[in-house]
Amino acid sequence: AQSAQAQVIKVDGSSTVYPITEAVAEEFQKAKKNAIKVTVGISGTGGGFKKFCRDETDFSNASRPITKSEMELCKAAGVEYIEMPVAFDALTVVINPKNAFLKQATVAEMKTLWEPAAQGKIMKWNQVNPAWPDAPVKLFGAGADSGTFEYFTEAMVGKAKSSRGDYTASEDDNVLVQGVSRDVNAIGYFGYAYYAENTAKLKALAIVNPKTGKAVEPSAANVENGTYAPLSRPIFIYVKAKSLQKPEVREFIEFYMKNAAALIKEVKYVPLPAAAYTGNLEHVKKNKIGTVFGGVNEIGITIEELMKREAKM
Amino acid sequence: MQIHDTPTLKAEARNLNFYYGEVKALKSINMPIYDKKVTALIGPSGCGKSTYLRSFNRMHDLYPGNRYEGEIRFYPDNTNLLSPEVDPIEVRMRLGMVFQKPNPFPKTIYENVAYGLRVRGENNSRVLDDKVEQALRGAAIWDEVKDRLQEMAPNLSGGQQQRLCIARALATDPELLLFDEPTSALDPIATGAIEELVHELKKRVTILIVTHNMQQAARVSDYTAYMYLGELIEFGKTDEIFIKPQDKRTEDYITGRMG
Amino acid sequence: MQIHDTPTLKAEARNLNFYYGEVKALKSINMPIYDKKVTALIGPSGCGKSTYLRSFNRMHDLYPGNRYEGEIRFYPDNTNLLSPEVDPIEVRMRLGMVFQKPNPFPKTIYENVAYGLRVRGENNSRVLDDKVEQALRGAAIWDEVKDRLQEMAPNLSGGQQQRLCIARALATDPELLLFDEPTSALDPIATGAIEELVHELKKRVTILIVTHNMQQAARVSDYTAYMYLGELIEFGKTDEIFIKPQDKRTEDYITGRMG
Amino acid sequence: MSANNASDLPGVSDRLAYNAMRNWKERLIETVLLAAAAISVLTTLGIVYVLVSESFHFFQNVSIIDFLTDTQWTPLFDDAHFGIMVLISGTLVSSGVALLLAIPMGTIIAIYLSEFANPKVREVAKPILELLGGIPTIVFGYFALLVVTPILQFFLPSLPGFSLLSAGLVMGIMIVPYIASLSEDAMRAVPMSMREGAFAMGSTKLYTAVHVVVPAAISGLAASYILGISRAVGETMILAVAAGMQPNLTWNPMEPAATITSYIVQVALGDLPHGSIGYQTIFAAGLTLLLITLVFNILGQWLRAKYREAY
Amino acid sequence: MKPLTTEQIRAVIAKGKFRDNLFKAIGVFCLAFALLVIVALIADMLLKGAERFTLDFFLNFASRRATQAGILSAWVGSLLVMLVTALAAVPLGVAAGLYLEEYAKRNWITNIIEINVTNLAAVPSIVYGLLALGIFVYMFGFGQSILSAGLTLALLILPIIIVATREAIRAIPAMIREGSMAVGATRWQTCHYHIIPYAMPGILTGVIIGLARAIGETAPIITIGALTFIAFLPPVPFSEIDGGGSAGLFDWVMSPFTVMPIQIFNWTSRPDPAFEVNAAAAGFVLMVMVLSMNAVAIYLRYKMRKNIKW
Ligand SMILES: Nc1ncnc2c1ncn2[C@@H]1O[C@H](COP(=O)(O)OP(=O)(O)OP(=O)(O)O)[C@@H](O)[C@H]1O
Ligand SMILES: Nc1ncnc2c1ncn2[C@@H]1O[C@H](COP(=O)(O)OP(=O)(O)OP(=O)(O)O)[C@@H](O)[C@H]1O
Ligand SMILES: [Mg+2]
Ligand SMILES: [Mg+2]
Repeated sequence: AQSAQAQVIKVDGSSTVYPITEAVAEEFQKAKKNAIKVTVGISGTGGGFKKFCRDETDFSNASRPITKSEMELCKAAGVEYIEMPVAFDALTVVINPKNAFLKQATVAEMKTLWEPAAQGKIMKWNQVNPAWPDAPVKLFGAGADSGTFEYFTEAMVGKAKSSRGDYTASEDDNVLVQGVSRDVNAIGYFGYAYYAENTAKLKALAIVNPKTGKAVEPSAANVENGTYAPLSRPIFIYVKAKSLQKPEVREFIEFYMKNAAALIKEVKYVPLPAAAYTGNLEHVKKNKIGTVFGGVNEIGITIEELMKREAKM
Repeated sequence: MQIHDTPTLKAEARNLNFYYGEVKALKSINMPIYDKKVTALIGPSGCGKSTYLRSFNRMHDLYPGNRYEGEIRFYPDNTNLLSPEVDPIEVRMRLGMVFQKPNPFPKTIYENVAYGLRVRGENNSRVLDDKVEQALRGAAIWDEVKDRLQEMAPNLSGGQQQRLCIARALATDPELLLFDEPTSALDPIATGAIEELVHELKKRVTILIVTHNMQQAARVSDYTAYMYLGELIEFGKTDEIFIKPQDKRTEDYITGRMG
Repeated sequence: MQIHDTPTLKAEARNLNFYYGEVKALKSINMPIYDKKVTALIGPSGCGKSTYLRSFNRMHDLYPGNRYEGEIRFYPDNTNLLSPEVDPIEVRMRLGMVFQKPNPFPKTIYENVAYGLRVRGENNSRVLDDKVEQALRGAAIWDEVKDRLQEMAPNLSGGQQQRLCIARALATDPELLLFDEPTSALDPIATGAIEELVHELKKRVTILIVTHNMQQAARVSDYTAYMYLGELIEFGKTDEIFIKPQDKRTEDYITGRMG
Repeated sequence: MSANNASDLPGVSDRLAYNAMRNWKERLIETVLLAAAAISVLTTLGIVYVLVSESFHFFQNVSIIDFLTDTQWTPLFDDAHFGIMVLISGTLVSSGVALLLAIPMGTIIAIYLSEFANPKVREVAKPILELLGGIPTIVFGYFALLVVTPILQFFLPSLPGFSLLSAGLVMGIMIVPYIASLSEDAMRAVPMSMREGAFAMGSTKLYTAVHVVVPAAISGLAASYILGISRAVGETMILAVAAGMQPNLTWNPMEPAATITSYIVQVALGDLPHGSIGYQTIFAAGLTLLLITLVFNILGQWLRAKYREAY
Repeated sequence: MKPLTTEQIRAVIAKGKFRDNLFKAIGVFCLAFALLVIVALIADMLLKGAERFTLDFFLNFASRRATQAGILSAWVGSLLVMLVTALAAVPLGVAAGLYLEEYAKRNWITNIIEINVTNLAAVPSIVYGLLALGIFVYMFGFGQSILSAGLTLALLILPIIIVATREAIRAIPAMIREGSMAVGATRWQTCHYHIIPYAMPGILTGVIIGLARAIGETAPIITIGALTFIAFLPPVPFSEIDGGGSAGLFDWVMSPFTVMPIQIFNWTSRPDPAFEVNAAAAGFVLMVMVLSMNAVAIYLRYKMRKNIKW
């Protein structure tokens, strides 16, 4: 049985990062003529780290940096890891394409709409902004268990996990796509990829960048140039240091970093600049263990900032 | 009252054939059933006694593939029970049947007896109470159950259940009662009670009874019919049939069995 | 050979009590069973005939809550069939039983008869063939089924099924055969065949037979036991019991039922 | 047992004594079978152990009173509330809707198939109906969302896009075959003699079915209902997709709401760190669900015992 | 009450018949409605997925490109998981049912087992997932393998099989049992020669209902963490392994896997709507799998039943 398992590279974790790793895995196996097997699971970032820190997987997909408690778990089990940002996800606020009055929204407006105090009170559009019509608001959003929810609330409401509860939540973003596309008064948020694949059914709402005061629509270009803020967030993979001793894991990580940019575009995420991927490989070579986030998530990091930080490690 | 030797007809099978699909189970049966008399049907197993009995209340209509030919005339109205224009439900409302194995409904004793009346749309509890008591008395079981009418019928002993089934059949004042080996599952004492009852009942209704037991036939019936392989071999007054059967086959059957 | 009037004992109930949980169904039964004789058990329903019969082959052990007291001595080895040290399976291997309702297994005729031998580990087909034929002949059904041994047993007629069950019991050469109303589900002709058979069998085995039918008891048995409410009221030679019963209750029962 | 005056007699003859070899084999087989039966007990113990041990940590942080009386369920929010009633209401309402559809419809179909339909129709319809049980529930979920909801909205314009009503109705459809198939088995097991007795009294088919066959089969019907209820209470994917997942304390089926199961599957797939309070809620919720089904079951057992006694 | 006149009787009958017919109409409607839903669901999947029904769809692994994605690992996985489930659940369930009906003495142990089994039948499937995660995946260290999934589903359907077995055994008349014991058979011989063979048709019904449920079950398998991209098959016994050596007879049971409902679930939650086509096609294939399982069982049941009557 040992020999049969030896060649399997195990990846698990976030459903957000899944499409990227899956695409890489697919191409990698093709390139290796299936001599090396890769499995990519979806257990959520938390579930992924749990397995990762139990020494069960080689890679963990994460839509947020590792938390303090997870760092301790890994430490206790003697699992060391290298953190690698692989792409940007642009959380996208979407509305129904028939919605004529919404052109843009500010963070303050979003806060009014989504903060806990709004629950049961802010039920009409004109309660948020008098310029908007006297029509009911229909809210759709990510499940409270997801990294998307955590990030969105922190970026918009100002405090992680601080949200009204009376909205339709779903782990399955297609459900949200269905919901928003069928209701003129709907507004919702989820990862960019779901918007990008459904542009016929949805409209992306431009969000006013609090630093520049300009309304910016989510797009690959706007994420890359850092203007789509604060809803851009980096996503990561973590590789176990010990696994790097296995040649096939090294091969996989090299393949990942070399092909990431092209594949990430294909699955509708925003790739990092090329330097980021070479930097990641550099870290692997130098075995730079640990995280640059110190166990806390941060909002509104641009690619530049991120790269600076990673370089300092 | 009838003069003893010329009884009136209650029913009459005329050239009755019956088919279970391809199998011809009754062959040209012609037989009278006299009013307020007990007629016993005897014959070896599989000769068609049950089949014949169940033709009267169109029980065979419940199963697909069964077919009647000929007539069963029913008097005094002289209708053919088997005619397609005759509604089997209407026929069954005028006839009562008691089966070999007691089959009380999973209801209370009271509801079992009231069942037929409810089917007829009777819901007045005064009327029901009366009729139920009357029927239970008629079936000689009133004393045993009068204090437990709300108990479930399947909890009664076998003999009691059978008498309950008789009460159920009596409650709707049927004109003709069909008994298919009503005592074969019972012990001699319960059997005795039911034979007694048949004797009582014939003052009021006509009875057709299937039995394997020669003594029983001899004891309870006025007329006896001997069937063999789907045919009616011999029909006559019970005394005559048992004393001097006309047909060799009847004689063999009766004597061979009388011990 | 035995001298006719001093038969040897095959078994003997001594102070036998039996309880279904709290219900005492047999009360201090003391009764001999004579070797190579037919003993009939008669009595009204519920008097404990089946219960008594089923004590011999420890059938009651199959159900929880049943309890024996007293002994059933079995000869010639003179052991108590009810002793806890006695293996009920060994007991059943030496006794045969035929039930009220024929209960052939849903297997072929051959396999039904061979079953008892297979259970004993016999798998040699030559031996099985021989034994099966012998048993079927013994049960007077060989001629009817010899060409269709591979047919399913439940397709036989009721009387044939019952004879098959007898063959099944005979195949293992039991020392004592228990019959629990073997003919009550059968028509008179099949009943006659089985009575004949009992007569034949007693040349070789001891038979204990429960029956509701007085005529049958009178016809087939050498000894008769009359039970009433769990007690053995009277035991004696059949002629004597039927002609001059000692006990009033026996007399009432017999005369009341004879016709 | 007897051994009264056995002393003067020889002991048990060899021919009747226990056969050691055979006895040993029988014991062994019995033990093996008992072990198989014990697996079910172990399973329950396992379930209880897993749920209770995790819930134990949970209840160290959340008081049981809050858990039972709070009217909000926001365990993953910054302002965390742990009012399980919210999820229970969603679970009960959606199950209620499902059962209000499934029990009458399943029973009617069962009566129709067993008492009215031509045997050929029955032989064909039953296996097809049983197919419904094999359709992955995710497919039903999208069916509820994309087909049933719009149809319902046509009649009830105020119905939101996600609601307990449409999820419950589809769940009901999914449960119909269980109830229909098992009830039909139970009704067909009612001996023909019972029906003959009723028909011989001149009753019609429907009257016979309702007044004789159904009472006679009541224990089987009850079993099928219990199974249906448990499936409804335990159903996950349909609700996760079509019911809206709003932690909403409501008894109105026209509203969206979350249920215990949909909550569990959501969290099991999410990004929460394991061992956090948020993650442990799923065990507390699972335990609640287990207790709910236990209550239904004991109730059902009791009802069945009560009815069965009658025969 | 006077005897009813013919007219009155006819009126009563007419009313009864009207109700009969009304009920018949309602019954036909309900049945037709339920059948219509199934047929519509299946037809919908068939039509939506029609363009994917090529050989490639069955022979390709999952892919990020909808048109190239296939269900090879999923259907193989489903079959293997069902094999494990059946191999575990059927003997266990039949043995447990046999014990409870034929061996158990009425005491508190059997009472506990009895209550247990009925309760287990009602435990929601997701709770089994939580159990399996703790017990099979971690405590026994089976990981996210075919073995874990198969055993999880086996536990899930065990109560169904036990209940079906018990019902089937109960339908065997006591006189068959007595007949066997009376010639000197032991309990086990009675079970072996009679009870098990005669209960088999009923047991099969339970097995089929159980397996049909298991094959479509998603939640518990997701909970054990098997929502996974897998682009390879479990090792065939004794096949060569790329790293050298050959696979053992049972290596496949420890292999990672995916199953049809997981694949469908995965596809329905993809951003790219083209995957809906795949999901529909896979849904249809799953239906065909369930249907053929049913067909086999119905045939077997029919064949066995023909020979059993009493
Ligand atoms: N449903 C049926 N389908 C086909 N043949 C049948 C059916 N019922 C009975 N028969 C056949 O019709 C014949 C007459 O059967 P019937 O039941 O009337 O006999 P019977 O005289 O009542 O016998 P018994 O004394 O055993 O009750 C028999 O040969 C029997 O095999
Ligand atoms: N399993 C049982 N549990 C409790 N009581 C029982 C059981 N079986 C029989 N009895 C009771 O024991 C008594 C004797 O029953 P048994 O069956 O031996 O009577 P029987 O003489 O064979 O009657 P029948 O002629 O009706 O067969 C009856 O009162 C009966 O109610
Ligand atoms: Mg008959
Ligand atoms: Mg008896």
